[in-house]
Amino acid sequence: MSAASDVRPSGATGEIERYTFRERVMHWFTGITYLYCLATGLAFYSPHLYWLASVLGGGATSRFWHPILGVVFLMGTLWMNNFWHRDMEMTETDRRWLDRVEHYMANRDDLLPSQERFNAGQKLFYWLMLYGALLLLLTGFFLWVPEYIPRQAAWVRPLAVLLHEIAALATIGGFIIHIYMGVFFVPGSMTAITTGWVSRAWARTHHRLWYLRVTGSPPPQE
Amino acid sequence: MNPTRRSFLKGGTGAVVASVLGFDLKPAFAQAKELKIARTTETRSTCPYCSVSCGIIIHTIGDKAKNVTAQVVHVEGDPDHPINRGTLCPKGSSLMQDILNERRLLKPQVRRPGSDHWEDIGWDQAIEEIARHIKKTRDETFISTDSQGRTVNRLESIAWNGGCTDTNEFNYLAVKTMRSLGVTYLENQARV
Amino acid sequence: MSNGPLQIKAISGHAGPVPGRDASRDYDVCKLVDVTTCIGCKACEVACLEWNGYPFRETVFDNTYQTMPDLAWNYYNLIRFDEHVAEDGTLSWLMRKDQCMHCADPGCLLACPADGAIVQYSNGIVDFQQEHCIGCQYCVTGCPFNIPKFNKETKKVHKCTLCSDRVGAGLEPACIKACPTGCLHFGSKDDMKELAETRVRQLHEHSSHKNAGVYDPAGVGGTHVIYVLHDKDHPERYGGLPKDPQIPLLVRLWKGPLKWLGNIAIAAGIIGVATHYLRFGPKRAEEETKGEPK
Amino acid sequence: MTNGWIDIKNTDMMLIMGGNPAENHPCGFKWAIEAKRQRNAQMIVVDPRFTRTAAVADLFLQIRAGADIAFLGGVIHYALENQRVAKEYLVNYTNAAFLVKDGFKLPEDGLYSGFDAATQTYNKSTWNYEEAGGGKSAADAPPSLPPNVAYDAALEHPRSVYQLLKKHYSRYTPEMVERITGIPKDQFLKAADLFTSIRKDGDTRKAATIIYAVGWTQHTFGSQIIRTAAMLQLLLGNVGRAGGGVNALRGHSNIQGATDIAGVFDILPGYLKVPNPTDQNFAAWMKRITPTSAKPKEWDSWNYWSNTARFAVSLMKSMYGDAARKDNDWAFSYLPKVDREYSWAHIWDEMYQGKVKGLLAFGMNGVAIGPNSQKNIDALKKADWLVVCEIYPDETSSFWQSPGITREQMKNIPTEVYRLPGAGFAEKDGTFVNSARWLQWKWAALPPPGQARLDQEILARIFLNVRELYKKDGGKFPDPILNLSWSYTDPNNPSLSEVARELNGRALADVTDPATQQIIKAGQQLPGFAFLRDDGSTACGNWLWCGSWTEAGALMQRRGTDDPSGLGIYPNWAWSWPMNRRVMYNRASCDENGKPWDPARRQVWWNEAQKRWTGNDVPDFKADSQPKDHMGPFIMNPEGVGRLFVPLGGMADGPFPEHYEPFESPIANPLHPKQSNNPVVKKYKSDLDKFGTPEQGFTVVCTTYRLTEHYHYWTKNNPMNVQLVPEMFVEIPAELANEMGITGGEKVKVTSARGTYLAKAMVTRRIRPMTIDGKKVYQIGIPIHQGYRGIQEDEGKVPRTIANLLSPAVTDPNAYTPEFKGFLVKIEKA
Repeated sequence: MSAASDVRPSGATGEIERYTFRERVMHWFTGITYLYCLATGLAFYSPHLYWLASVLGGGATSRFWHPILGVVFLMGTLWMNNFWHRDMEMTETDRRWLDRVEHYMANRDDLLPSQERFNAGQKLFYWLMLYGALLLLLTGFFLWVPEYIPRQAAWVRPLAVLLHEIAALATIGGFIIHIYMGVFFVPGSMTAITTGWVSRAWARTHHRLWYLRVTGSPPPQE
Repeated sequence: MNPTRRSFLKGGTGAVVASVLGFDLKPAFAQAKELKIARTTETRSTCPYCSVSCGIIIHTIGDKAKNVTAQVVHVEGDPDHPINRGTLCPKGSSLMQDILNERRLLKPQVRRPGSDHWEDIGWDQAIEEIARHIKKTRDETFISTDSQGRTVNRLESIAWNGGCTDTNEFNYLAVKTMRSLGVTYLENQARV
Repeated sequence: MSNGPLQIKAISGHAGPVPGRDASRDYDVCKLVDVTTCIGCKACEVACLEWNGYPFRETVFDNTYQTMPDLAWNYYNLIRFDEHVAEDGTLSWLMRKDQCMHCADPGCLLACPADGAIVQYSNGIVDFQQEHCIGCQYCVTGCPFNIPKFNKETKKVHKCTLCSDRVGAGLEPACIKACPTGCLHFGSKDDMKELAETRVRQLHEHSSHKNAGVYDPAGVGGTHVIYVLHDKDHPERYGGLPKDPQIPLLVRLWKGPLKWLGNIAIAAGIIGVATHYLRFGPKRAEEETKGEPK
Repeated sequence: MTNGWIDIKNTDMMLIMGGNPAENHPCGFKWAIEAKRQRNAQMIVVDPRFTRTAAVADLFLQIRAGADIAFLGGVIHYALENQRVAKEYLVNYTNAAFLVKDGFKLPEDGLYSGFDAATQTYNKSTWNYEEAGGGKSAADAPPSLPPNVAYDAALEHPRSVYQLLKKHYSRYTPEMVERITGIPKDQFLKAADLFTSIRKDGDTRKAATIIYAVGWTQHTFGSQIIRTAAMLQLLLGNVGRAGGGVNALRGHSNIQGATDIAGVFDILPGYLKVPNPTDQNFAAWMKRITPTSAKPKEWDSWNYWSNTARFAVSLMKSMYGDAARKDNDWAFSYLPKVDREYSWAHIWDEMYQGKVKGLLAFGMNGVAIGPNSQKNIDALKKADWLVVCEIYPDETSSFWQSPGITREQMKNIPTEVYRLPGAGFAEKDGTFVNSARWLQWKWAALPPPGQARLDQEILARIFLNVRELYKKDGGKFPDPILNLSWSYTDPNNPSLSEVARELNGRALADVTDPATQQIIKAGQQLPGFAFLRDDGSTACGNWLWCGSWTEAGALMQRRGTDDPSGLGIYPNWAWSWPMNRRVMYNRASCDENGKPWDPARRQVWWNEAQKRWTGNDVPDFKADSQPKDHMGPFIMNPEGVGRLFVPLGGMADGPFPEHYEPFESPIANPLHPKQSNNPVVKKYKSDLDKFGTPEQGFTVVCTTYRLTEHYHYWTKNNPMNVQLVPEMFVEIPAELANEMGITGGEKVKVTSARGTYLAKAMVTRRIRPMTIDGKKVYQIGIPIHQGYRGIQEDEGKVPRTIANLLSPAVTDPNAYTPEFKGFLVKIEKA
């Protein structure tokens, strides 16, 4: 369990610290590097989005930084994994939650089991990004320095491109939901990941088990 | 040579890009490559290698204006030449590297007897020393008559080696000067 | 052959219309390489280098007359030397000028993501525009002939331009001009095909090469460099000329169906979440005033 | 070349042998390809290696280096046996019908009649025609050709040239050819049949060409190989015809010109024979070198050399101006008298003996060119002084720095070496003569770099300095030096256009052509050599080039691209000697009556209405000689006809070519093992002139050659050419490499009796093992372009060694060309 939760001692609202400074740095570090890779990657992906590369300093510049920031992004996710992997382990509760995810989507949270610090959706997103990043890096490596691929193994080149794109598309899917949830669907999330603090109500609503744990309250009876 | 091309590329394709973002990030799609020999000075010459004697065109910078030092920019076959019709072999095609070559000898040098190095020498001094060598050797060894007393007027101690790329006119000067010295060892690449 | 501006009919990585497409009456240009009269003299190699003015590279002896094992970013065309012994013991020494084929359906252009880095002129020349090249080398992946070569210093890819600068000014390509035996010929694609067919007929009738033929592979839509081969059934003998070159299937997949599926998926995702928001709105936390839970 | 580069396109059949034009003359070779493309011409290539020429041939035969006469003799035998000859041509245009003197003996034992073993020379008195009417010349008179030659037009007389020829080559059976050349009998017959097929069933329309280069010249019997080819072409009636001829591809841009202008010891400009000490005055010299016609009485011979005196006097006027007058015998005493050999290899031999003390080398790299380069290096160590004018640092000027010489040893090298920077080709104007005898002017494109100077300026200044010294201090026989004509506008830097005009010649007094009454005024340029006079009223540097720069201007600068006949004559492009004729002996392209053998390839013909020879080319013939006069088309021969049999002193080693083994050979001559080599070839006697035998372990036949990517010792300074072929190599048959355990790219050492050469091995299937006279023989090949100064050499990337360290200094007795092709070596891993 993360030690990084605290109850703010003062303040009428009694906010709870959801993300420590380090976690926030981790998040934004990976987030921004991902965004860069996403923007430049999309530029290479589609002629209709090539203007992104132009905005970011031109195609060649984008091509230069994209793999480097890709590696940085992966390092960020690995760093993150170091701290979060235990928080992210899927539990029996998660599975039940996932079985009823349509209630979550329909805002019938009352029909769902209570969640720990991260809910199953967040966990899935986490693992998607982690493995996605690994696959992106693996395939991306071949795209980075294809000049070293021997002629006999030329078939690796298009295969790598294909897998890279599939992996990227998968993370994009997760990413769209992530942004949607963070920015629109779950108010307070953005504050949480920027300031680190959430209201007790927010914590109780979205992560009841975590809330009870960090506030020292007994777990609820099911 | 082709003034319309660049303007076309700039105007035509740029506008398309502009339509994507509303501003023009790229001035042109195609690099406007100018023909590098469009305004060079052409000199007709002959390839110095084999005896096919391909006609070549040496392109030099500038238009022969007074303030230009000619330097080669390109060498290409002469399409008018009936034999090569503009073609060249790999040697002829690389003649520019022969003209513009950092290994060219650029100053007269002398290696003195017993020395282990070259010394620079001025042209005047070199010519004078060579002339003295020629005269000394000639005066010491000139043969006026042979063993049977017949006039032969020959010089057997100085040899001339003519090269394969010496012009006819130069060769005639060599024949004139060497034969007047009495040189019998007058030989040329033509032999070997 | 263009006298005047070369119109562009296809642009790599490009959204939107292409100005030159169907906008010109230009005919296709073509190089004919009659390998049956090639003497491997390498005049084309030198002429190309001289015209393009590229720096020299260091080469080493490799038990062959071939200048180097493969093309290089500053070496657009290379004679490939192969010794072939027929079943009856007759030796033939095959020499083939290897270079960009200027495919009608260029895999490089298809694969290239950089807007304007590869263009195809209306006369068929496929040209790399290095200032737009991003160095991703997808063109290498897309090319069935293994032609484009990467400059590690400048991170740009290069290949034969078919002397677009010369052709644009009304001249023939440098290699064509140099070729001493005339094994290289330049003209309209139609004329070159006819010339090639004539030569093939002559070989059938007056030489021992009864299986001579023209190499103009349909898999890439035909090429703007065509060969006359002694034996059309064995192009691979000539330094590995592919028998039936195709743009790699995976490249077609990624540039075609996958691209559209991906595009649709992304769009659908965005529309999906937006619709979701409109339907369900934000997920609000419990009222703060409800008091502490037990 | 009797014909020209473009003319090759007119041929139906090519025999390429002793040359590798695809590699060494690629741009000329296009016309051979053109003949294939446009005329379905067949190409036969015979070479020790499967070259890039062979790669485009219709038939390739691998021959042992130096076995060429056996091959060609075999083809002659085949042609005669199968009646594949041009009978009418043979009878009328060659000396086939001439009778040879009784007493002439064919070389069944390897020796012709008259051999003197002590001097290794022939007494050639029996090598002569029989005088008609049985006239006898005085026994002690010097042998000369009879003015009235006996002949048998039926070619049946046993002593007719034709019958002797037939007998001589009857020994060259396909079996014998196989034994000597290593070419399997069936392959030889295929080639012989193909080549002679142009005369199948009496066809006279087709034409075949023979193309060669130094692969023939550079043998101890080189001239005789070329003669064999010429004889074959005469038999087939191919000389003088479009698409025919015997075509020497000269190796360098201007060695044709250098020969024309007599840059060699034994001639003066225009192939005038040098005077020898027996010529005690001008008239005696003229008498000796001017031939008189020798022909059947009923025939006519122009014998153009009868004009020799006009050429010689005009030359003396050109050289010495007013100092050459009738009253001083045209300054005849100024000319050095030559009665022995002063050829290339002799220079180095006598320098090595300490006799040659000074050498002026202008653009000539004698050390690398060899042969036997070590001898040349050691010879230079004994010279007093050496002047090298070059554009790159070369092996000759840096001989004292050659590999193996220590600083200590340099102290003992007394030679003073001047290395002068000359001008490159692009910096000079002037003319070259190409292989097709075209004089072409080139223009200077840019000035020489740095302190480099034009070669003519360097030479002029040296000469004027010498002249000044003689003027001031006197000295031995200063007259020719002081009187040499040097009236150039800038004597220190003569304008080459002035020299070119001097070479063409001008009238010194008014000259009238007796036929046309055309008058050339004093001071005017002469329109042609018909105007040359032997009375001192004309001056001309080289009679052959007379007509190249006339009052009409510099014809060698012409750029007319019209070719109305379509035969590739281009009469208005530059200027071709003699008198702008593009195909020599072109009278022979017509039958006896003056009608072209092939109406589709009309060069010249007899115009009955005009009573003149006219045509697309300039007739190489007396324009008004009617066909019925039966004048021979070979106007430079006193016989007027082509020589199948060369009488008297024409050749040093025999009237018919005979196969002799190269000086170093893996076998004894199967024709006559006791006389294996050319009997008149002499060895040098120095300690460095060593020869190897198979018994000493030198079992591999080695030949040397150029690559298309390089040019002699020049392009190793050119980064582009170095990029194409960065390192030299030794081409080794795969079978030999297997035996020796050598793999491609491995360094090998090649050793001859004279020296060693290091390079990487190129293991190839393009040279195959051969069976020579029942013996397995390997051949290897070495490109010559390595030295010890060059881009790669200076960077230490290649061994600093020269191919000619291996080659022997033993020369052809007629042309004095060394045997660079076909000597013995051994090979081992280095």
